[in-house]
Amino acid sequence: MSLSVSLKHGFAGFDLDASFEAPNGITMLYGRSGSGKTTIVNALAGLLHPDQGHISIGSQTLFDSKTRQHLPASKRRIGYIFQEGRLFPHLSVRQNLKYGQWFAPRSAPRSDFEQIVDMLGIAPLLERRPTRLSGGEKQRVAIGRALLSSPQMILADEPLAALDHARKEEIIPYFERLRDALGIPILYVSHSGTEIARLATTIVVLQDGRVVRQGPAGAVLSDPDVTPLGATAAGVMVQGRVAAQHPDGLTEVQSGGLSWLLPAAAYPVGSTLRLRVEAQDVMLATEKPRSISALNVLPATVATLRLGDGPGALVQIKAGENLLLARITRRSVEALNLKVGTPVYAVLKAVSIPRGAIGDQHPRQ
Amino acid sequence: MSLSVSLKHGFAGFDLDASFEAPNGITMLYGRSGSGKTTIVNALAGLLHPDQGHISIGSQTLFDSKTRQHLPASKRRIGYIFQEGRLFPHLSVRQNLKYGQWFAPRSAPRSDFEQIVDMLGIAPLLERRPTRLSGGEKQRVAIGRALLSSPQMILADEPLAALDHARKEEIIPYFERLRDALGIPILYVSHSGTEIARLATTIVVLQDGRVVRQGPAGAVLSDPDVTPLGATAAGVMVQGRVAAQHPDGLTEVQSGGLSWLLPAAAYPVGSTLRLRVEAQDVMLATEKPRSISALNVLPATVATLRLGDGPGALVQIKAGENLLLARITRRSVEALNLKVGTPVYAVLKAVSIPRGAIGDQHPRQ
Amino acid sequence: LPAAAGQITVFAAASLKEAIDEISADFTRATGVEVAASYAGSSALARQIEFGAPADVFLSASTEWMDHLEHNNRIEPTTRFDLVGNRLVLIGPAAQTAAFEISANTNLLHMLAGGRLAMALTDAVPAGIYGKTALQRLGLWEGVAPMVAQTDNVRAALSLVSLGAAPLGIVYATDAQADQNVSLRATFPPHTHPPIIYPVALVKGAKSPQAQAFLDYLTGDAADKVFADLGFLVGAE
Amino acid sequence: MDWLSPQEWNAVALSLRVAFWATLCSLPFALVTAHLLARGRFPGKQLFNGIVHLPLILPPVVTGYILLLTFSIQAPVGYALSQIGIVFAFRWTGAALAAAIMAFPLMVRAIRLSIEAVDPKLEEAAATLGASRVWVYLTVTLPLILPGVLAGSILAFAKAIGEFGATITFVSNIPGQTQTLPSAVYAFLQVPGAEGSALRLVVISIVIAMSALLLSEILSRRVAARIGAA
Amino acid sequence: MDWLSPQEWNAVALSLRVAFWATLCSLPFALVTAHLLARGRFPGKQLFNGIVHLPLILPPVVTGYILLLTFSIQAPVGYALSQIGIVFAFRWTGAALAAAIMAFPLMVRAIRLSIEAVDPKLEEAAATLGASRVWVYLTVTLPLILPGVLAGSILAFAKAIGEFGATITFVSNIPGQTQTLPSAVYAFLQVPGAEGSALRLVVISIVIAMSALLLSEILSRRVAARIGAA
Ligand SMILES: Nc1ncnc2c1ncn2[C@@H]1O[C@H](COP(=O)(O)OP(=O)(O)OP(=O)(O)O)[C@@H](O)[C@H]1O
Ligand SMILES: Nc1ncnc2c1ncn2[C@@H]1O[C@H](COP(=O)(O)OP(=O)(O)OP(=O)(O)O)[C@@H](O)[C@H]1O
Ligand code: MOO
Ligand SMILES: [Mg+2]
Ligand SMILES: [Mg+2]
Repeated sequence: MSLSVSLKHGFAGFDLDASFEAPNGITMLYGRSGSGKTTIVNALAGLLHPDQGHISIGSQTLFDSKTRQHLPASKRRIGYIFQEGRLFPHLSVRQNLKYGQWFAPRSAPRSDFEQIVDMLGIAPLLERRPTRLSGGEKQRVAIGRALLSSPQMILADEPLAALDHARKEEIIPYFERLRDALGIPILYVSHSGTEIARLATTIVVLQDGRVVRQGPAGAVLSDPDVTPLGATAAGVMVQGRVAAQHPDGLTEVQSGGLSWLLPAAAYPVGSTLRLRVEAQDVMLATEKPRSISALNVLPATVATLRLGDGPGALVQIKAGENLLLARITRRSVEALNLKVGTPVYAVLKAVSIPRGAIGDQHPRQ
Repeated sequence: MSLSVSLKHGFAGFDLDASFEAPNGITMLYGRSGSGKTTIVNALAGLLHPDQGHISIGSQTLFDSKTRQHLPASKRRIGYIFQEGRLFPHLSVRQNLKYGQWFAPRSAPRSDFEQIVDMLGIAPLLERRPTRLSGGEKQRVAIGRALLSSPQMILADEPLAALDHARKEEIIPYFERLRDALGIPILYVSHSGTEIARLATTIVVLQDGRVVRQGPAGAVLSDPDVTPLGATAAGVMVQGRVAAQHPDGLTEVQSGGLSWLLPAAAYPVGSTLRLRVEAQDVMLATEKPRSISALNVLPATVATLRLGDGPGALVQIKAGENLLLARITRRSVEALNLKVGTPVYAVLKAVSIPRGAIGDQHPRQ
Repeated sequence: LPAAAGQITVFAAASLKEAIDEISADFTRATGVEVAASYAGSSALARQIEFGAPADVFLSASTEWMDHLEHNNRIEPTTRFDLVGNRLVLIGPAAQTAAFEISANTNLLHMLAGGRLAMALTDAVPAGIYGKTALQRLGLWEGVAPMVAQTDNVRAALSLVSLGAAPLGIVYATDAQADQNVSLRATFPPHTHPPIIYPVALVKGAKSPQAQAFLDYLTGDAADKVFADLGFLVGAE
Repeated sequence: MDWLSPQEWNAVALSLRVAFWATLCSLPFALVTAHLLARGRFPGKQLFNGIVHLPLILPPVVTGYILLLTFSIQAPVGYALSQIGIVFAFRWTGAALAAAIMAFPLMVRAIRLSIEAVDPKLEEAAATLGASRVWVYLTVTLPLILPGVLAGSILAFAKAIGEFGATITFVSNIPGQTQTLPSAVYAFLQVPGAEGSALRLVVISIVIAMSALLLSEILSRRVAARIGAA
Repeated sequence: MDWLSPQEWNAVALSLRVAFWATLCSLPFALVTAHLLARGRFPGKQLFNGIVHLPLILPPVVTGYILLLTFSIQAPVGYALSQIGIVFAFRWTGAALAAAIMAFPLMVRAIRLSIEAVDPKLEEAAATLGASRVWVYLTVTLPLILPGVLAGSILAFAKAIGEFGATITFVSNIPGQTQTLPSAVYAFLQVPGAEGSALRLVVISIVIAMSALLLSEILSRRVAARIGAA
């Protein structure tokens, strides 16, 4: 199911005029504060009646100003994670979480209450009132409430902004699974490079109420010139298995036929990991570097080369069975004379794979 | 002036028992969601009456359970940036901003209204009511309101969480200046590695209501084992001047007697920049690497060496006149036989200095 | 208090409003002295006088409250006299059969046909007390008591009949005469109830020198005519 | 307690019954009215608002008189209602109607203020979770305005206990059927020297109404605690 | 308008004056009382709450009688006040006092509900910005409860325009001095056949009170728009 959006709306001093397509998967809405993200999300949710435009999901029209259609919010079956929580103060955390289930159609697939509560770490809070929660706790309950309502579309407005790094790392994989497993569109507003890079299927960049760039995540992220996030957000996920724990605190991981070294003391030998390797942490060398602090020097070949409009380039390399991305400068591409098929060494510091980017392959079931 | 805090407070199911010192500069309160950060901040502000303890700033006691002292919030002259905005709905943005000034003592140094409004980018919003602002706009007004109240202590509870990357980069330098210029303690709650690394003078790490680590930022950040933020947050700021703009989109910057290459097209030749160089982006080599994609290979010498308890080490090197930090593994320290005084090459990718980390040295005056 | 030389303040039972309004107007025309009349229930007025109300003259609808004030030394006893009298009547809707003689044999229940007998409060408001006494003396009270609808003043009892909400009511003759929507069914013989008398007196410490003149004027022919026209019994003294 | 005559006991019991039913039966209407006034947009809203407030503005006797004009069996409305078995005239139900109408504006005002204090963002959130307007009302709005509804109801109850002018004008004072406490008090006040008897009944009224107030305070504090306010 | 006699004009003017001053003078007391009831914690709070509500519970005649007992020159309180030049008995000021006392619980309730709806987090924010309790109240609480204060005041004004029982009992019904509109209506209602005259005055009451209501609606909508509610 694909979401199709075309909207015009005016506030005093602000004009929204945005059209985009959000296919299955996670569509990231990115843009500066005040660029119109929440306004779009509200229109999708049916909370804002836009001046003009059309919104449809699959073959179902949610809004059309020409035919004067406007499906009420309650009929849209959306899981909206609000920018400001909006928990029901008169209900306990448990009742807040279950609220959407009361109204979900019987036939809708139920999410597993225990699992979501567990993932969000809110099990000890279930009987509390929202007023007695910390900021991040509130936000986690709000996420749970939306996810548990059996939605056919998820709208997430900066869902993780209030959360700590570790908690984010626990929740992001859940969104990854939602993205990969469920066939529902997820519209996700975020300012965080990590979230965008890890989660985005599609990216829509807003500026002053207008879409200035949209497209598949890979294409948008590899363009260093388009947004501030371009430079920091490209990367790949790699799966591996802990092969050994060295006495100096380093962990040896086997992945795609190659050995990696990184700090991951908490994982026992034999356990499965996934690692995020950010494109900008990968250097390429055509000669094996020596006497260098980087512990991971992996033999590879250039698979694809994508030159940006600016000074940057995104090089896809095959290292063992893994495809990695490296963000380097065009100048280096020329200096090293990189072509598809050129043998190279990927140079990667052990500490570049921070602990946070490591998770069980199936975090919890 | 130094802030001295020692508190005990119990909520059902949560016990706070924390003592720390916050000297001048920015003290970062770091901890997972629900670890007690907001509770501490509220106690400092005088909004929560702790069960037990003592709070003083300089020689002034704000709270003491033994002597039953409890200075009311209004007398504490704090600029509190709340986790949830708390703007006055009945006042315009301008009136919200000026609110604190009505009550500030005449003698207090006034912040410059225009300058702060400008920095926060809220000039076009001054006549609006808060209900008509976007999430990030509200947060910016809340920051402005606190800063403009001529406080003798600033409490900032995740002030930048709702803001986009670019906006953060505009506001962080302001906090840097506050830290460096004003002699007032700033208590700052954040989950963001960047903010912690750039702003922290002191770091206090909370876990389940207890202080598990506190100390000067350098010491805490260089310890890779202590927190998830350790791995990603160390780094230094470097000042430079744009020397040339190359046709392939790269910018040449002179800093500390050395040439750097990075993408910074927007800055004209001659302008002053500051660059953030993260410790984990710096590789060290004892032999000059060749045929490598990293464009910045800077000759340096090891200045100090700090080995962590875990697999990591933080190496301070002098490259030209700049002091840089490099996070590498202990294994590499041994393999390269690094000692104080060892000549090394700092290897740094051009793209590792993302545009966001570049700012005018004096952003705006 | 602006009890100016040219003004008299009269406290009068509400049921005397029409008469006193007219007589006061005549008095003002004749003497140039303004009359401010405060109309309310006799009980309320008597209490106010007891508590120092700036009244010059009190016209009560019951001897009891005048007695009460006299007992408390709030009126000039020597100036007290009975101004007018009234009769108690049984009324029904307009355009009904002619009046009849009420007696012990009257079948009020039959006449009510399930409806209510409207009266003022039978233990509190004078018209109701008189009516209850009359019915008791006629031996009709026991039978009709459950059907009595009591109102806070006699005027409301009149309204109930006037509006058709009650088929019968007991009110003063003056009320019956003034309302075209009701007809007189019977007049209670005077011996069935204590005399219905409106006493009047000067209030102790009356400030207005013209108050006595007004009192005198009330007994004059002009006033008598007004009272008589409205159905009061004049010269009952 | 032998210091009250059986007739006075009747008056107490009747006042309680009248006030209880007056409050209970007007509650749904008050909720709808408050909702229309707080949120509705329709032509004639101001007029409607005015009419709702009339019983407050008019002297009670006038209200009673208007009720009499409308609901006596002679009147078309009263007649029509009597055909379906609803009779107000000279019944305790009429006393309840009078009390309800006199108390109605107070109840509506209280509820309306609380509706206006409900954050529409919470109702929107409920809508996105699939709740239709009715369900949003039942599961979000209503629980949130509960303290206001309680306050309004108790206010109405207290007013109903004290209502006199409209009641006696509309349904008279029939011992055991329409003689409420205030009518009895009034009667005593008409008799010189009976202030003592009046006082006894006044004290009873006060005790009843105060108990109701106390109850409402306790209830609404409990509700507020649940909602987490202040 | 010659369809009103000078005496009736007097009654209209007096009612307006009485209602205006009753509302204005009770406002500060109502604010303090509402604040104490909403936020205060002190022994005897429930009793205080009950006393504030008494005028609502008691038949108005009783309230008037109590006022008479308290504020007549014969009574100690009334005498003491008269020594410092304040006289209520049988003056229009007394009518205003009676109206104020009858309307007081309504005003307090409305204000109290709005105080309870104010988010204490905003008041805390003001305190951190240096505002003392008084300033917090003046710059945050008061503006936020303004719609409630307005609603309560207009309610009180309307009630004051319609108040009858306590007024006529306390200060009598002296034309030009204490005869308000409802008292005049009452007097007409005692005269058979004078319903027409009564009706005219009733209509005037309604017009006055409705105008006040309309004004309050407009004002509070404007205030609400400023606050940004709904
Ligand atoms: N009013 C309250 N009543 C009971 N428990 C509370 C209350 N406020 C906070 N808590 C609990 O106290 C703990 C600390 O809360 P606090 O708000 O200080 O957390 P925090 O560190 O600021 O978290 P976050 O990053 O999520 O904002 C949490 O477990 C929270 O559930
Ligand atoms: N109710 C409103 N009335 C007037 N202007 C509004 C209203 N709501 C939002 N705006 C304006 O519309 C613009 C877009 O707002 P929106 O909330 O969509 O921004 P956003 O992209 O979500 O920003 P943020 O990242 O700060 O949450 C902003 O300039 C904002 O000031
Ligand atoms: O409204 Mo009143 O003044 O109770 O009878
Ligand atoms: Mg937003
Ligand atoms: Mg917090």
